[in-house]
Amino acid sequence: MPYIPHSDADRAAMLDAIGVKHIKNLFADVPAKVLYPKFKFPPPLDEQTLLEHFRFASDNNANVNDYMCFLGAGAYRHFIPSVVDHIVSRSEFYTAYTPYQPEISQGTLQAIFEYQSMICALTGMEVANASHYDGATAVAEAVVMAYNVLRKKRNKVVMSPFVHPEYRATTRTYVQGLDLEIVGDDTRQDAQSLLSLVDEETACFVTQFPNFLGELEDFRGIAEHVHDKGALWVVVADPIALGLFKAPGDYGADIVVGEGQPLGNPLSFGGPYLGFFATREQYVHKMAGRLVGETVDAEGKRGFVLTLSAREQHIRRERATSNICSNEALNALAAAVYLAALGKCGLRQLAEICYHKAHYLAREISKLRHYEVVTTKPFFREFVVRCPKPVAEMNEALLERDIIGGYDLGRDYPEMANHMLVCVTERNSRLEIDTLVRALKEVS
Amino acid sequence: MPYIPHSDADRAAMLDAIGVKHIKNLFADVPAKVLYPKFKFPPPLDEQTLLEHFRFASDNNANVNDYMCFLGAGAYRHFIPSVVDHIVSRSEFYTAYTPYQPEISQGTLQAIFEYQSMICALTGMEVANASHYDGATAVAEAVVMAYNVLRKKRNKVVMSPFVHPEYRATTRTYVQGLDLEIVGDDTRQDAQSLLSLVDEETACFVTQFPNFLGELEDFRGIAEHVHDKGALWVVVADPIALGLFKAPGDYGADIVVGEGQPLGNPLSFGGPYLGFFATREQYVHKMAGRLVGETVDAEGKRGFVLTLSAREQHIRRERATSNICSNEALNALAAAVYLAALGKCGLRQLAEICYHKAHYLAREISKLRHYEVVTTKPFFREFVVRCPKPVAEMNEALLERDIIGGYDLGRDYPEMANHMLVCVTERNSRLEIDTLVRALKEVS
Amino acid sequence: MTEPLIFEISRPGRCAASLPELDVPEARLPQAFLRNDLPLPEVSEPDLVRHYVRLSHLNHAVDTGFYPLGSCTMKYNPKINEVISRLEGFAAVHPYQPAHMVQGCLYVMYVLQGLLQEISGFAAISLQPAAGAHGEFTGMLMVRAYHRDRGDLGRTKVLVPDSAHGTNPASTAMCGFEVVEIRSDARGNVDLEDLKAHCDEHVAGMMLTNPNTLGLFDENILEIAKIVHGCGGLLYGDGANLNAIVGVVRPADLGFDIMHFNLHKTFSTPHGGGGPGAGPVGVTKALADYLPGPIVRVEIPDEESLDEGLYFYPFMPPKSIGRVKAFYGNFGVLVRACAYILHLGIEGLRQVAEHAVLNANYLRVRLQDTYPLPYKRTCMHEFVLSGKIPGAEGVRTIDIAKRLMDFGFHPPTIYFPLIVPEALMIEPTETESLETLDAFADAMLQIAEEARTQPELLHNAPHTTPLRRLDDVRAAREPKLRWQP
Amino acid sequence: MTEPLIFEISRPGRCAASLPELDVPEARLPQAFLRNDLPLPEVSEPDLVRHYVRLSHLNHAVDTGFYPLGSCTMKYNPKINEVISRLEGFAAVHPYQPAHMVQGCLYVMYVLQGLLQEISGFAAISLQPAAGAHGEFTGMLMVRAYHRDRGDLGRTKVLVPDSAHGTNPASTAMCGFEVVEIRSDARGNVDLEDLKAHCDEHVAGMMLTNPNTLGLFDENILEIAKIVHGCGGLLYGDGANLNAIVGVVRPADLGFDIMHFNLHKTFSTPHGGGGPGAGPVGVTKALADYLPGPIVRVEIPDEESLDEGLYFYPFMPPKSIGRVKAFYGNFGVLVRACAYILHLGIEGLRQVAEHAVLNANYLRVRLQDTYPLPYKRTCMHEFVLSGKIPGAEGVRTIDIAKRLMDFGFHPPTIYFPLIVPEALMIEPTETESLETLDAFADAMLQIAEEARTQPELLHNAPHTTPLRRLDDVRAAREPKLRWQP
Ligand SMILES: Cc1ncc(COP(=O)(O)O)c(C=O)c1O
Ligand SMILES: Cc1ncc(COP(=O)(O)O)c(C=O)c1O
Repeated sequence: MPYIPHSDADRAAMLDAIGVKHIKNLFADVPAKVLYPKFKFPPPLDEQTLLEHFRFASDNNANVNDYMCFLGAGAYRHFIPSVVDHIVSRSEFYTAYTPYQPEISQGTLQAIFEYQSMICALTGMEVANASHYDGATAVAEAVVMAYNVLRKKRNKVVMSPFVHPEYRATTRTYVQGLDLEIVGDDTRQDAQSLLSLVDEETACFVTQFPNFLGELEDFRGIAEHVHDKGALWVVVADPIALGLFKAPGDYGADIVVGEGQPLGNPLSFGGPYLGFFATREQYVHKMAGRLVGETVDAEGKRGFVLTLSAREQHIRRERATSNICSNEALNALAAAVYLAALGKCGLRQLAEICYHKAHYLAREISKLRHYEVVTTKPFFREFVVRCPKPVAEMNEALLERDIIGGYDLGRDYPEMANHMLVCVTERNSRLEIDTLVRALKEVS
Repeated sequence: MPYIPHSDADRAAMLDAIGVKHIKNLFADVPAKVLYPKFKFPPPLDEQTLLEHFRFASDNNANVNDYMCFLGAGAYRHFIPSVVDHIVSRSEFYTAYTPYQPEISQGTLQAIFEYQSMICALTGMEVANASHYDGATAVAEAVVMAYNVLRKKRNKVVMSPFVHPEYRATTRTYVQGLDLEIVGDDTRQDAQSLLSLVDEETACFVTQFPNFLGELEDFRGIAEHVHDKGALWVVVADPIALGLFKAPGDYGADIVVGEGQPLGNPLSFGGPYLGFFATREQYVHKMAGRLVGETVDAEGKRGFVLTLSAREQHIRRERATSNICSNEALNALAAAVYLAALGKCGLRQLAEICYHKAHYLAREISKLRHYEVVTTKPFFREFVVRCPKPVAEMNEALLERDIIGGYDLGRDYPEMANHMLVCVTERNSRLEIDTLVRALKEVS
Repeated sequence: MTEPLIFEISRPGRCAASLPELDVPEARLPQAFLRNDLPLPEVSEPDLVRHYVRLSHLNHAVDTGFYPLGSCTMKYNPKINEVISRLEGFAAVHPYQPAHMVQGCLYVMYVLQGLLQEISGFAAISLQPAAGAHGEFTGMLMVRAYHRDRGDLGRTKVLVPDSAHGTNPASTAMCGFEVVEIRSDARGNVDLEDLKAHCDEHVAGMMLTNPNTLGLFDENILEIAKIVHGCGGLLYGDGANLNAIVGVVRPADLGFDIMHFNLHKTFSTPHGGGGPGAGPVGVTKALADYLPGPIVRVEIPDEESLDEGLYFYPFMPPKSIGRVKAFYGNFGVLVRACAYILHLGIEGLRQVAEHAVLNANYLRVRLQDTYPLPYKRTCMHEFVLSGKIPGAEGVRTIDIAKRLMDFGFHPPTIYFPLIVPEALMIEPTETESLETLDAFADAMLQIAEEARTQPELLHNAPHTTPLRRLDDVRAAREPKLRWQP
Repeated sequence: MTEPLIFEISRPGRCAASLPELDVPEARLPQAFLRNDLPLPEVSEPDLVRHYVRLSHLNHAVDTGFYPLGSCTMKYNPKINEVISRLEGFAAVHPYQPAHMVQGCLYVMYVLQGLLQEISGFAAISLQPAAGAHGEFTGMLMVRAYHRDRGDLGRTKVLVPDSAHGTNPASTAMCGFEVVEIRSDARGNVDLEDLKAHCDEHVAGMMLTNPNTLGLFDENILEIAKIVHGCGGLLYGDGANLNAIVGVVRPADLGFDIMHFNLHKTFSTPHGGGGPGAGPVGVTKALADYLPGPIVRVEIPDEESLDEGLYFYPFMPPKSIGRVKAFYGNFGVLVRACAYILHLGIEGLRQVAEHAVLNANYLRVRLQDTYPLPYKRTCMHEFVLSGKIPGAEGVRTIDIAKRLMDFGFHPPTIYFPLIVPEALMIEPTETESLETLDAFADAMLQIAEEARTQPELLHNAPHTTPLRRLDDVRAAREPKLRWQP
């Protein structure tokens, strides 16, 4: 066992010091009848064989780098600059625990403080935590927070049907034990028309930007109406889009959450990702999750600590704002390095590239017979195409041409059978886009 | 340019401080007629495109991990424990220079000191440097060193024909400007019979262990005879074999050199590798390359420094023992981590696995019609098989079965046409070995 | 040794990324939506790398030194698992690719489900939860669903021992349950009388950690299960301490109905400075249908189509509480844990538990004469001392903790569990050598001596760290939670 | 902060590797050959990793701070090149695989040869040499071969300026030539009179670094070439300083016949604590046939078989001096350099040179009034000061160097070139920002002040490093070159 350093002599000396004969004697408190059961288990694998085993398994996946990929829908293939993995592979970062002891954890603490600052900058908010499990749970916890901010007195949540379907499902799971009802599933509504459902019973109004269909919904007047009714406005935002478009904070949002994966985190079959979460200062004590704050040390030097932990489970127990403990710190670090690497100009430029490429594809598809680009609102890097056949069928045909097609909206919206959500990023060259267009023509 | 931080304002301020208008003015000393020529050059590639470009190129190689590989001949496919790359990827190691300033280079210095110690342990010698460019140049420099030790008075080098052919070629290149003749090319000789060529004109006798054909030659009595004639004995050794077999130092060798690649360095199409070089204390002042020695700091704490540099080019200039400056330090670090990871028991166990697997294959091949295992001496992980067809032809047929066959000895030894040098390591499972045997049967 | 903020080294116009040229015609941008200002930092790649490399040097980590943080299982994280999880065939796979394109990922999940089942004795596993607390929440929602499904709507209370980790009551409350605290007895076990007194038809279940947070194996575990089951409740196991018993005893055999695993503890996936983790949940057969999905199932080909091999596919249990996060779970963490388990085998895992327990008891014996040990029993993988060193009344546990840093050690968990005053919770893990344990014990003994003779050394500690003791109060009183120009 | 030796943490029976089971029958071992004892360390994987991680923290490196080591071009090493060189399709390729299996590697080499040709203006390139000095040796052997091939056997002398790097005379001597030193003139150029005086029919050639090791561009370069060529000699260029002129001027246009490149300097492959590097050699057409091989050539398919694509193959020049190492060269270094060049393009490379020169001149101007600048000229990518600070006679350059460490900077190259007493050779490189240069200049100015007012601060420096000043003399006098139990 390469990970257990004990020699026979070590073991003997230690048992001797403890005063027992065998290691097994240390388990005397365990009921004898259940001790040392027989296990059915594969034999151990040495390191080389282990690697070969998983290499074989991974080769049984079709990885997106070997294809032309137009699939997004909440998990995005953006290029990850090499510096990101260089930093998160440093074992001072990845083999540390939550920075409870600040004197020997300034690396993690300062990096998180910077992350919080960047998320605030991106969302236009005043405080951000680090972090939630993913975008879905961040939305769910935002809803719970709104409910708590309003002292559990308001039992209605108006959530846009074009919030990511899995975020909506997760939120429904999260509120099972609470006295909360979620409304707003009618897909004929957009943000503006849903607003009418927001009333004095409403804890919060939840919209997504861009919405699940890729559209930029018109947010003007929402804050005013929601606040008029005494409710909070939660915006689920895509962080790359925020490089180009107005921050939800500018529109008056109260809580901004989202999936941070596009910021330097690999697709990795859906996880680990990270949920980002930002809000206004006035709600900080109702927030879930870790917060790092600036302070000074005994000599007056600037330093950083975990703070306001009276919100958290280890202090507040059943009265905590959330049960969250381990979160997605390393993914948040990746996001911070990514944001710092692209920076002010880079993120904007990237967002523009995605925008222009997506629109180029939309224009080309709109010229095809049998297909219709049904997205009419402004959109970012995704849009909806009505196809002549079921999307699953389309995608099998595209796959034969080394293309991973878009998301089948019929999965979540029955009235959208044959509708494909197509995603374009900076990873799709013009050649790839043109190839897709040609393939669509052939397949129709 | 992500690697140049200058803003326009920075540039302007700096030029102003310097007192010139344009950066171009700083090149006034360059003859105007050759300044700023027109270059024919491809346009720059952004990071993502660059990676895709090289990913495409690398996919145009058949990498050994996708095949059953029985090719060795001086570059060996051993498993590299994951810790090795973890350590050599730490940028405190790989972005440092030669440790000229010991107070801020103890990491590199101590690691090299440990490397030197491990090479001494492995070879049975008293001093080792760190490092030479590769096994070939280490042999060449050993020959030059022997010539220098004997005050350039002896002009003959007896080198076994079964020293690696490229090492022999490199040595011949190295001595072009010196008054040295290399003899011993007759392939009917073995180490013992070659000995008769060693006389009072001989500077050194060079043998390889295991030799290029994989055999363990009988080294008894060599040291006595060579030393009798006043010459030095140079042994080129495989470091994995030394995990199992007696150290050349035990036989009385004066200089032990070799290729360190098998110690944790990837095949990487032939480089960078490292030449290891060890000798007796009495010759230390004639040695080439970097040496790290133990000392103390101003407070008496143990520390390490580059030492005995009066041998080196930066001090001794044209009278230096060698011109070597940059060497293969990071590869030496990889070798040290590898040796420490396997350690005393692991290296022995590994060598035994290679030995048993190679002998298993040899036994199985020797049962085949049309093939003959011509190696009769004891051997380590390589042996020679006479095939029914030219080796190039054999290998093409094996390749169709996903097998990379052995080395074509006819390339270097005309009398060995149809002779294949087959290599087996711990990477070859029994299944692979049996597959090769079956394939040989089919191909014959 | 401090490092400026990334914002402070920012200069206009710098950028560390090189982006591809736009190779399509530009489209019109929707002006009304555009933002004017994006106050992100602007740095060059060399400066970026230096910044983070320097920051990394300010961290203590498992790879730099001993980290006996109780309840956290800070064991060595094998490097091979980092390599495996980064294989392109895992890292570059989209969760919405169809099942036939991701058989490798589904295979790994299926294998891991099976391994966790075998290790725990449970009938079914969901790999969805992203951390231990997430697993707790998932499990308690299942408790809720189970009772409701049976029409048993009056079960509103959940019993939680006073030694429990904070996530236990918090998770319970998030499910709408009322938390009822159960006392510990003088041996550190659940007080059976108190338990019985609270068990009635309103009890939905009990959350229990065993070994508990005192590092003690509850000797009455079978009895406890009987009592809880007897009143119709379910027994939830917080598996955070599985490292003590993995390969030695199966939690399901102890009477647990549900349990979460902390893959980032027992199965050595790195903690990442606070995550990501993974908190799969295992359940008995009776609860399997309530698990959150997707869960991976396999189709075994019939005789005729045997050469097509196995086919793995995601599956949503019929009465599932629903998904608790998007997609499949923290796959990158799952693959590391799966590799760890396959690497060690069950024999290796048993050795893990045995040596974790051996190390803890060795340290306990070396320290218990100097630091008060409130529960004088053989411990499991960790033990809890009190920092109330006799003869050093002015010294608090926080001082001992800070002083340990000067010796190069990460302090133990402090002030938890709450039932031990001035608690010092020490978990060495199995990957530490006897020499390291001895060096730590020597430091602890020296510190106890210093506490008596030079207490100011402790009050002013740490002395040798990048920063001296930090002012928590000020941070909370005048919160500065982001950089502002 | 010191770390025990790996041998000192060794304990019998430990092993950090897990090896595969033997899956074949055992063979008889040849007893007479077996060794009894193998005194290698025995450590567990956790301890191994900690050991090296801790050692790494004792290093200054480009990624931790400014490294203005003259003549070494310690620029930032892009991380993407590390990723590229580790692609399995490069890292796991055997040098003896047949050419058709390794077209990707040969393609990279072919492209790099072409890029270096275009950058330098030379007609042909060999990528074999493993470092700069290796390139010099290779080049000088070609000089030898060239003259011999023409029957010109009397050329035994090689001219080398007194400012030359030590490898120049050493490489020359290794080829059997006699080294003749040529003086520098008052402007730091080659003394043309001295040069002419030594140029005769015995001269095989001259080795010249331009910009030279003073950081000065030799203004008479065209004249020098004419003089050397005039007596029948060849002009060898030491390309170590190419970072000053890459993309600005082609060395072949300056009259060089041969030149080596230091890919680990100009083209930013990491120095690795002393290597590996790569020292490709470029030559004019007249010398191309003497290059060491293998060199990569391409076969362009004829009209009919166009779809088969290009075919790359290794080639040995007809009059080659032979191979200078095994296999192809330091391929892993070559691929990084190729990536760097393709990433930047020629425009980017020109900016590299321009900003390297800008940075050096800026620092020169900030320091030249405080530290003596022996050659008062615009410098190229580096410049040489003297440590003889007026008014601080007891202070030596070594003291200044050590004191710089306390400010977090790596010292410049010291005591080289030999023609400047107490030399301080400063090369900032283009990847450093104005802020970093200013911080360094401020430190240098403060140190000069300290040298005058508190010289003991310098004599005892460094103060804040992991170790204090080390005793070189003792190391050399009582050499301890390996660990012994
Ligand atoms: C006993 C116990 N339970 C639960 C948890 C929560 O686990 P996680 O941090 O993975 O959410 C912890 C974590 O420290 C713990 O120690
Ligand atoms: C001017 C000069 N020439 C030659 C060399 C030798 O190059 P290498 O170390 O690559 O052998 C150096 C290295 O520092 C140098 O600075």
